[in-house]
Parts: sequence; C-alpha cells; structure tokens
Amino acid sequence: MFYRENGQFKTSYRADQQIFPIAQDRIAILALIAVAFVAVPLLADEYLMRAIFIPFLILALAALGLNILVGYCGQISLGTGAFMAVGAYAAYNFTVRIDGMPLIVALLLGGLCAAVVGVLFGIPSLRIKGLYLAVATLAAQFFCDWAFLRIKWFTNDSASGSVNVSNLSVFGWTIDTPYDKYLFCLGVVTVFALLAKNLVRSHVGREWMAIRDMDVAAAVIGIRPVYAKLTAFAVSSFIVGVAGALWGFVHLGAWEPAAFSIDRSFQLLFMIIIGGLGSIMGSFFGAAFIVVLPIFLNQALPALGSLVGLNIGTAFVSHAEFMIFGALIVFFLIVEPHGLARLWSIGKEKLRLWPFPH
Amino acid sequence: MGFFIETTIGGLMSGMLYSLVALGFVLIFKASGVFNFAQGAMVLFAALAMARFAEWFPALLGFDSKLLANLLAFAAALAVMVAVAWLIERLVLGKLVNQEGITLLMATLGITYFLDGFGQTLFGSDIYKIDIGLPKDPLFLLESVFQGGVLVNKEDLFAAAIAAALVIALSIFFQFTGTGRALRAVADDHQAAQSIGIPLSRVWVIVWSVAGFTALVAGIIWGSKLGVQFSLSLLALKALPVVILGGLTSVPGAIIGGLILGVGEKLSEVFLGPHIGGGIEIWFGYVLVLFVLLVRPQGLFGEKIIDRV
Amino acid sequence: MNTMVESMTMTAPAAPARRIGEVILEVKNISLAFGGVKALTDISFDVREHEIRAIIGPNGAGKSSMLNCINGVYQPQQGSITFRGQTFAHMNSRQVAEMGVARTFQNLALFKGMNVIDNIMSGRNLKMKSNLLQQAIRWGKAEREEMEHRAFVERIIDFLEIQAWRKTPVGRLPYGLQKRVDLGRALAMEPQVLLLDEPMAGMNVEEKQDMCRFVLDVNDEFGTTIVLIEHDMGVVMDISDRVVVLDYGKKIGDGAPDVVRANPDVIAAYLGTTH
Amino acid sequence: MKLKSLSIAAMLAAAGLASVATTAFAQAKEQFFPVLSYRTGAYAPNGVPWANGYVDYLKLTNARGGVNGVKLSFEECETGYATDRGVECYERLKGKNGGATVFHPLSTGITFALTEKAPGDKIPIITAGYGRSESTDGNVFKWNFPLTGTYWDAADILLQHISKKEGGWDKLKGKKIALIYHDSPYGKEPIPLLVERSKMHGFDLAQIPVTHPGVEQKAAWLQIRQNRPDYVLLWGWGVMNSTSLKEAVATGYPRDKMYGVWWAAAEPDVKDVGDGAKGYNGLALQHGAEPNAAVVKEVLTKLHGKGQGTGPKEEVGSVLYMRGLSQAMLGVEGVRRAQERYGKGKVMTGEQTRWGLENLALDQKKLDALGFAGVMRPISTSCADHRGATWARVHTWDGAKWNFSSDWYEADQAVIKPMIKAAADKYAAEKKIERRTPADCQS
Repeated sequence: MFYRENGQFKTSYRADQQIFPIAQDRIAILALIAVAFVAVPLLADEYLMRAIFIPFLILALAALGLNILVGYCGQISLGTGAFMAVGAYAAYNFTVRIDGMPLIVALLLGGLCAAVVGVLFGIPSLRIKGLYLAVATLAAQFFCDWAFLRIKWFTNDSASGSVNVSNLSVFGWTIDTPYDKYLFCLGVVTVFALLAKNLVRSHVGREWMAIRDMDVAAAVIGIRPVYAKLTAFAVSSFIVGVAGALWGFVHLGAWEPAAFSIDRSFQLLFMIIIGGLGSIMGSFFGAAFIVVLPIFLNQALPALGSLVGLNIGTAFVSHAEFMIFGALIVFFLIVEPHGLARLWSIGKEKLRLWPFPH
Repeated sequence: MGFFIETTIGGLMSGMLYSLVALGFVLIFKASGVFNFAQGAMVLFAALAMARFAEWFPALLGFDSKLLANLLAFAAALAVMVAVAWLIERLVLGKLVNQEGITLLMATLGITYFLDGFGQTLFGSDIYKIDIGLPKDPLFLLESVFQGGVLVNKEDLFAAAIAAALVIALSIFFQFTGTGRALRAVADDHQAAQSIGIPLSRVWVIVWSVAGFTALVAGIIWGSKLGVQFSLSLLALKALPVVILGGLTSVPGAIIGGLILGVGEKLSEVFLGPHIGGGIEIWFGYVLVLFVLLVRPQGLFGEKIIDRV
Repeated sequence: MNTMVESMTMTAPAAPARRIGEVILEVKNISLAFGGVKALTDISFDVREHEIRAIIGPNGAGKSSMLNCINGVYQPQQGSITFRGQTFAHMNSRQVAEMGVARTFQNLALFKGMNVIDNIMSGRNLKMKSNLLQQAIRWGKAEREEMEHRAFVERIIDFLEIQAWRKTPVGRLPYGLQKRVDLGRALAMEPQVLLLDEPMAGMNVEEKQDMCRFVLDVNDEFGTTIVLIEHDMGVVMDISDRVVVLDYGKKIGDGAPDVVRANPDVIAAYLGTTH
Repeated sequence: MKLKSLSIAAMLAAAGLASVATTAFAQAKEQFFPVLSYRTGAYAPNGVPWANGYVDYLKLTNARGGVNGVKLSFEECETGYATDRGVECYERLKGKNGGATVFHPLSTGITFALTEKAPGDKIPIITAGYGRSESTDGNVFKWNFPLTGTYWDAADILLQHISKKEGGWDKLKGKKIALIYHDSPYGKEPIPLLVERSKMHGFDLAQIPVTHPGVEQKAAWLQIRQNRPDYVLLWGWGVMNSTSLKEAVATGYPRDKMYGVWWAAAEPDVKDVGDGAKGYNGLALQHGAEPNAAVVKEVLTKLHGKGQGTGPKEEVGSVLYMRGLSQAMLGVEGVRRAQERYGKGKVMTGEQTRWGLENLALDQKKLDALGFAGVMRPISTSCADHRGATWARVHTWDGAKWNFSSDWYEADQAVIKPMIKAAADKYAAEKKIERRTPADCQS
C-alpha cells in the first residue's frame, strides 16, 4: 500500500489535530511501540539491554526535556547535567530518608526538585539572552557538581560521596533484571513523551515557540515572557530530573556527581542538535544516534582494522571516536541544521508523492 | 595582610593567564560573530604541537640547542595553527555563513571534539614538557614587612609579562595595520565591509590564525606551568566566564574580566572556601558572572542590546 | 470544513454599519527618548471609536515608536495614554493586549517556526484558560478549548482567504501572504483597536488592493477601530477618516485627509518624499 | 558523495557485525580476562603504563604455557575513567568469550558502580590498592577483593612513617598535616581514617580538595602557604600529581615533607617536574619501580624480545607498569588456586575464581617462583579478610628514579578493623544483606 493521505478526510478538528493525522503514521507508531514492548525484550540479549537500550531510553527522555527548553522555547542551556543530578540526588534522599517511599513517587519528587532548581537558574533568562544565557547556565552545572560533592547531607553522609540504591520495585514488581529495567524505563518514557507532545501542541507550547521565534511580537499579543520562559524551564528540568533519577537508580545503581558532569550536558545538547531542535521525535533519533555511535565505533574500528590487517588499539579508537563525533556534528550542522527529524519528514514528504513526484 | 596581598597577586597572575585564553574568544567573536568554544582545544593542540616538535626536531636534525629547538618548534606550531585556521574557515565556517549564533557555537563544539581527538592521535596522549626556560623558583618580597614575606611566583610574573606584551601587540595590530582596520570594519558590519570589497573569508582566516597564535602562546605558558596534557583543553571552561564578564566584543573587557575573576576566585577559595568546604573556585567565577549579568546583561564592556520592532 | 465554520457562531462583536463614535484612545504629551536621541516629543492626538486613523510622516519620523508606546513595547518618559476612560503613564504589553489592542508589524514579526494555523491560534492565547496539567493530559478541557478556538481561527482563515496554506510554515509563504497572516493573528485577539504598522509596505498593486479591502472589511464588519501607519499617500487619503502627521518626532499636522494635504508644513516635510 | 558515505557506513556496519560474530564464536577453551583501561583523557599518562603491564603479564602467562595449560584470552575496553563508560565496558565484556574471569575497574567510581552489579553476575572484582576500604570484609562484600591493601591502610602507613620520622606517635601532637585530595570518591576515601588518627594523636588535619582534573591548584597551595603544615599528604591521580609538585616548587614547600599515596608516586607524576620533585616521597604498594626483578627480565626476553611487548621497552619495570603486572598476576593466581579445587586444566568460571581469590595463599616461595622475589610479600586471603596483606614501603624520587627509603610497614588493624566492621555493617543494613554464614564461606 502506498504512503498516502488522500482519501483520509478530516470531518472534525479533533481528527485534524491528532498527533499523527495520517493513518499510516498511526499504524506505524503503534507497531513501533508494540515492538518496543514485546519484540525487543524477546530478541535483545542482556548486553544490548544494559548497554544500549536502557541508556538510550533514559537519555532520550533527558534530551526530550532539554528539547522543550532549547528547541521549543529557544533558551540555550548547558546545565542539563546539573538538573539531572538534582533529580537523581533528590530522589535518592527521598528513598533513603523516608521508609517505604514508592519508586514512582520518588522519581516524580526528584523531578519536582529539579524543576524548582531549574526555575531558580532560569530566572536570569528573563534578562539574559542567547550565548550569555548559555554561559550563565554553566553556573548551575558547576555549582550543583560542587554541592553534591561537598554537602554531605545530600549523599547521606557517605564517606566517599558516592551513593547507591538497590532493590527497586513498583507495586510489588521487583525491577532487577535488565528486562524489567528496560520495560520500566520504556513505560516512563512513553508516558512522558506523550505528555510532552500534548504540551507542545497546546497553547503553552505555542507560547514557548512564540517567545523563541519573536519575543517582542509575542509580548504584544499578550504572552508574558516571564511565564513562558519559566514554565519552559520548569517542565524541561522536571523531565530532565526524572531522567536523571532513572539514570542513577536504574542504569548506574551507584553514582557520584561525575556521572552528571558537564560532558553529559554537552552530550545531551548534541543529541537534540543532531536529532532536531523543536521535535519530540528528534530527541529520540538524537539519543539513539549518540548512544549507539561510540559503542558501534568501539566494535567496528578494530574489526575494520583487522580486516585490513592492522591492530587498532583502544586509544586510537577513542581518539577516532572524538574525531568522527566532532566531524559528524559539523557535518550535520552544515548539511541539515534541523537534524535527523527534518530528514525524516522530508523523506515522508517525498514518500507521500512517490511514485509520481508531480 | 601580607597573605591577602599575596593571594591577590596570585589571583592577578592567573587572571592574566585566563584573559590570554579569553582573548582568543573575543577576537573571533568580534570578527566573525562566532562564539568559539574550540579555543581551549586549540590551546591544547598548539601546545601539543609545540611540545612534540621541540622533542622531534633535535632528534631528526641532530642538534641540541634548546633555544633553536624551541624557535623551530614555535615556528612549526604556528604554521600548524594557521593551517588549522584555514581549514576551519574552508570546511566549517565558510559553509555556515549567516547561520544563527547557536548553530555556530555547536559547530565549534564539534571542532573542539575533533581537535581533541586529532591532536592526541597525532601527538600522543602522554604528558609532555614545554621548557622555554621560565624560572620556577619562588620570589619573596617585603619579607621585612610581613612575616614570611609575600610570595610571588616568578614563572607567573614572566607569563603575565608575556601576556601583557601580546595584548599590546594585538591592539597595535588592530589599530595601525591595514589588515587590522579591515578586521575592525568586518567586526562592525559584515555586509558593509563586504560591499567596500573586504573579502570576508580572508579576514576570517586571518582572525582565526591570530586566535591560533594567542592559543599557541597561552598553550606554551600553561604548558610550561602544568605540562602539556589533555586537561589543557578544559581551560576553555575557565575562560568562558571571563569573556562573558568582559562583554563578548571587548578586548580590554577580556583583560579586566580575567583579572577580576582571577582575584575573585583565589580570594573566595582561600578565605571563603575553608568555611563552606573548599573547591569553590570552579563555580565561583560562573556565579559571579551570573550576578553581573543580571545587572548588565551585556557584560561589563559589551555593547548595549536594544530590541527594535 | 466550511460547513462546520458556518455552524459556529461568530463571537466577535458584529457591529452595525460603522459610524464614528466617542474617543476611545487618547494620547497626551507623549515624549520618548533613547539615551540622547529624541524619538517623540510631546505628541498628543485622539482616536475615535470605529474610525480609521492614519499616522503618516517621512522615515524616522517616529511613527513606529508611537505605536510601540501605545502597546507598551517602549515606555515613554513623559505623557499619558487614555484608553476607554482609564489613564496610564505607561502600560505593559500584556495589559494593553488584555484591553483589546492588537497590532501588526512593519517588518514582519511572525513566528517563523510555526504554521499558519498556529500563528493565528497564538492570537487566541489570552482567551485560553486550561492549566499546564490539563494541557499535558489534553483529554477533556484542554482539547475542547483547542477545538473552539480552532473553529474561530478557521473563520479568520476563510476571511483572509488563506485556506490553502493552513499548514504551511509561515516562513515558506510569499511576503504578501505573510502580511495577511500577521493581520490574522491580530484579528484573532478580537481587538477593539487594531494598530497596523505599514500593512501595505512592499506590496504590489493587487496585494495592496486586497489588503485595503481586508482593512475596510474589518473596520465595517467588526466595527474595529483602526490606527494605521502607511507610506502610500494614495491609500491613506482614500481609506482613512483622520490623519496625524509626524516629522522628526513632532506632530506637524492633524485632521481630515484633505485638510492635512493642504497643510504647508506637511507639504514641506514631504517635499520630494511624497510618492 | 551520498552513495560513498552510504557504502562506508555499510562497510563499517559489516565490520561491526563481523567483530561481534568473531568474538561470539571464540572457543570457550580459554580463560577470558577483560581489561578495563584508560589510554585517553585526563588520566591517560597513568592509565597507559598500568594497562601495558596488565596485558603483558597475561601475554607472559601464555608464553609460560598458560595456567596449567589453560591459555588466557583478553580484550581491552576504554573507560576514559568515566563511570558510565566503565559500566558499558563491563556489560560488554562480562559475557564475552565464555564469560569474564575477573574485573579490575581501576577507578573508584567504576568500582562503586560494579559493586552493585557483580553479585548478580557472579564475577569477582579485584580492586588492588583502591576501591572501597570496607570491602575488605568479605562477609559482606562477597565479590570485592581489595587485595594488598586499601586507602585506609595507605593512610595509616603514611602516618606510621611520619610518626616514626618524628620519633613516636606522641610527637604528632599539635602537628599540622594537610591532605590535598582529588575531589572524588577516590580522594575522599582516606579521610575517615585520617580523622580517626588525628583524634587519637591530636594532630590537626587540613582537608584541601582539588577539583577534577586538578590543574587549578593555586588556591590550594596558597592555603598551604597560609597554614604551613608540617606534612602534606597527596591523594591525587593523573595530571593532578605533577601539578601539585609544580605548585609546591612555586610556593617553595619542601618536597621531602610531601608524601603521596601509591597512586601519586610513579614516574608520570614526577617525570616532567624533574629536579623540582627531588626528595618527594610516596608509598609503594609492595613493589616500587623494579627494573631488576626476575619477572621484568622475563617479560623483556619472552615478549619484547619477540616484539610482542605491549608498550615501549623503556616503560617495563616502571612503577605503574609493575602495578598492572602484579595485579594481573593476582587475578591469574586466583584462577590457579581455583583450579586446585575445581580441576586443573579447566577454564574457571567467575564464581570459581571468586573462591580462588578468597582462598589465595601466595607464600614467598610461590611469589619468587613467579619472578616476584623482592617485589612482593606473601598474600593470603580468607572470608573475613579479602585484602590478604597490607605490606607497603616508602620510596623517594631522586630526580631520576624512585628509590626505597623505608623498611616494610603493615597497617595497624587495631585501628582499621573496627572502622571496616562499622562501615560494612552500615552497607549491609542499607542493602539489607545478611552477613555470610561460615557454611557459605566453605562453599
């Protein structure tokens, strides 16, 4: 069957405003979700789960959050790692200090704390714009790094400053095998992705984009920059915080602030750049790309070397990784500044017309 | 009291070094509107080149005059940096004309990664030595006045002197040479500059080369202080608040911003740090900048931004 | 689609055929300066309900600054603005918008990243009340709200005859159409006073005619009061009821078109610049 | 252009699959040693020689004919000293080539993360000379083996040495000792013991953190200048160490009053400081730089002689190289011990190796036989003590090489044991783990 929308008439605005107006898309996405929930756990082995799928999901969630701030509201942030850290440590403290704190609640509370901190560091955005703001957000990054290293209370007085959690469970479902973890993350991510999508397509979403595209005009039609920017910071940091909590609880199990260093912030930024600013879908593309690439290179380069009969050391591989990474980022910015998501939609446009382009 | 002075001097010294890196940022931002995150990576790259050439040349050409080795290495490293500048213009910026600032910032982040990887592939990731004969031993002043005297690090003293010289040289270059004028013209208005026949791409190559030069100098000084090693590229993070504090477009801003931050950091770390746990200088600079920006969103010396409709 | 729109009832005030009413907006002794530069000095004029009021003047006369003062983008150093009896030293854009003043922009200020519908929908934001959580869940109140306002927006889209471009990102539209979307966004606010900043600048004859038609229709159909900045004297003289003339930030003339046309200062100011 | 890039991508993909395939079908007749190393990033200068030593010993063991005939296979994975990369490496290697034998994370951060995962995967973790000190208690930490000593031992021994120099513990009263530490779990680990000791002997302890990677130390040393401590303990890693020494030179702090932990006392730390570092002391985790050790000579002949050496020839015998070498040996000996119980000439599982490590009995004779005469002292582990020994010496840099400047020390368990117990119990409580029963210890 061709990829077509003709013959699909919208008889109500509801129908016209759904996330995927085209039937084929709806089918495709449902199929995808089904695969993610059923097929992947059946097929993927433990390594794939732990090293690729789980990190991918969690980082995709973080990227999603960041994308709301940067992609939709146009406020550059280099402090994402910090907000993840806040989420993680807050959730940790709730779990160790309150007995029988349910995991989900802990995660959400972590997100809330992150949101508060996010708003706090978002306040400058009301006066500071663009690059200046970008650098200002680094303050959040370094301050939080320091706070979690120094202030013993956050780490429950662990001598080394490293904290750990275990025996996770939700409603009696103990999450310990990678498969449980995967499904749990997948569930969380799916829900958040849906909620986020709803937000960006309702009026608050339009306010964010209005501020991003032309803040003066936005003000003139009655949008309050304060409200728009701070909600963006809050929502973004909330999601990022939850992602951070997942990263610590589900993926690492034990972590120190270095797990949420500035490199993480950049990594997330790259995800949304490569994936596509202002696109929910893009966050996932970007995350997939950046999670898989280094692992792939790690495996492929030595193999490639051995094919041509020279032995490539791990040092060279990771240097090469740096280079390829940098090169790819530049490449994307030059070829498609709107990222994979745009390529995707262009592809769809083409497909829609295929095989008769005129 | 003596100790306070000592700390302040120490702060000024390291401040001078920050501004050296910050200078690179400002030059490039002025002339091409690019916020060059790669400055740190360029410092590392330049330093690596310098260090390794200084090792290789004597070995290759079979002489052992350290001076000669350093001079040759310096020349070679400079050539490398110019080549890098040229490539960046050709392969990256030339293709990103008229993109928004954020896109360009991203591009330079990409360049950062590339240079980090490339530099270490070419020159190795061990820790290397740059020895341009800066004295390492401390210097004690006013010992009569304060018990223990005021310690000044000779090496820093030289470094600061070099940095100052560089700044002066650059300002002369900008004020009095034809190229300098062209650069300023471009800085003021790209289109206008183009319309009177100043070739943008050439100007950019020049600016990036100059930035490469400052990177090299910074690299040599830091390198001889700390040894040439991957961590040098993290200097960018030290210079960022300096640039922003000074205002992206102002050379004096970079210098004064550097000094302010240098002093602020050291004083806070030494006098405030012990009470709240130490290790605060890393964020102190940024938080300081944050508050300055709240009062002056364009930094201390930046041009004021007015929204027009 | 159309059938549905008909079924929706028009929520804008459907005024009877236009007749000039009382003073709705009065500007008193406004002065505005950027640093040393005086943009406006001691400007006063009034706008009556349902009329079309033109502000003209050579480039840099301070016309746009005047509008920016009225809808709170700039804060004048002196003077006051009276709107429906309430007097303000200066207002913030939000208040102005809430009081029913809408605005289009000289050099387009559309939201480039959004499509036509969303741009116009954004004009409805003031009227949308559902909170973050409701929007995140969408199902229920938020969705109903979206539907209602979407219907209204569709009405505007039909009015401006841009149905075909509903889902096109505004960035891809030709200039003339972007101007229409800009107008549409302003109309979506159901304004009482509509400030138009050179709505016809850079248009060809047909586009200008269309735009004139829209302006006039808005004015009669909805009875919206219109304050218009325009360079094209022809247009101004045809459609406006009264004209204010600014030059170098000072008011040099005020009155009915033909009166103004005869004013020697105006002629002086315009010598060579009239077209 | 597009096509080309596509084809390249395809090629890479193919290669990737190939590599996966080959590794998957490697016969499980070999004992697989995963190698988590860092040859890049801020800590590469120290990571590289360690990795080279580690790999060389595995190669050497094969050259010697394997462990009772069982050949060793190994694969490196670059962690860059980053926890999440380390976890990924662990996940990637733990299942490969018939299952990982034992992991050396070589990063306290990664150790913490793996400590949570190892019990599930039944793979022992050797953290020789680092990791979490309380993991000495094998009754709680069944899978961790901080062989040959922990940071608490290190700190204790340094203090012993200082007190000896001063002429007795009581002489420490009123002395000032500053700890300059890498601001990370690694650097913080010794603090509890130092605090404990400072209470016992009444010296005052100044804690001065240095943020990663440690190139910004001016402020730290200004503080040193300010309260002029009698001794400085250096708990750095990577570039931080050499920077500290340079700052010491710059602020004129006497190097011979500075004592580094065994990770802050190797060639890369002092090499580019040269004469400036003369007189600087550091702990030697049993071995120091051992250019004349039998095992080193063997490596040179059997590997470098045949051009199979991993790193440069000159590096063989250097401190961190020896560290890697000896730690590989510990893992290998664990396997050998396990074979004594579960069958000689068989490939041991992680679980069996764990038993081997827990019942390690390396007396001097065995060590000498392995070529470690004069390099290492006996190590014997048990359920209660996963550490086996706490032997260490102090060595001093003379501007060109490291020379031993003290006799052997052993950490004072009277002080450390209770602390271990307490910390281990706290951990057990948090994790709701039961202490192991004697029966379990036999198994």
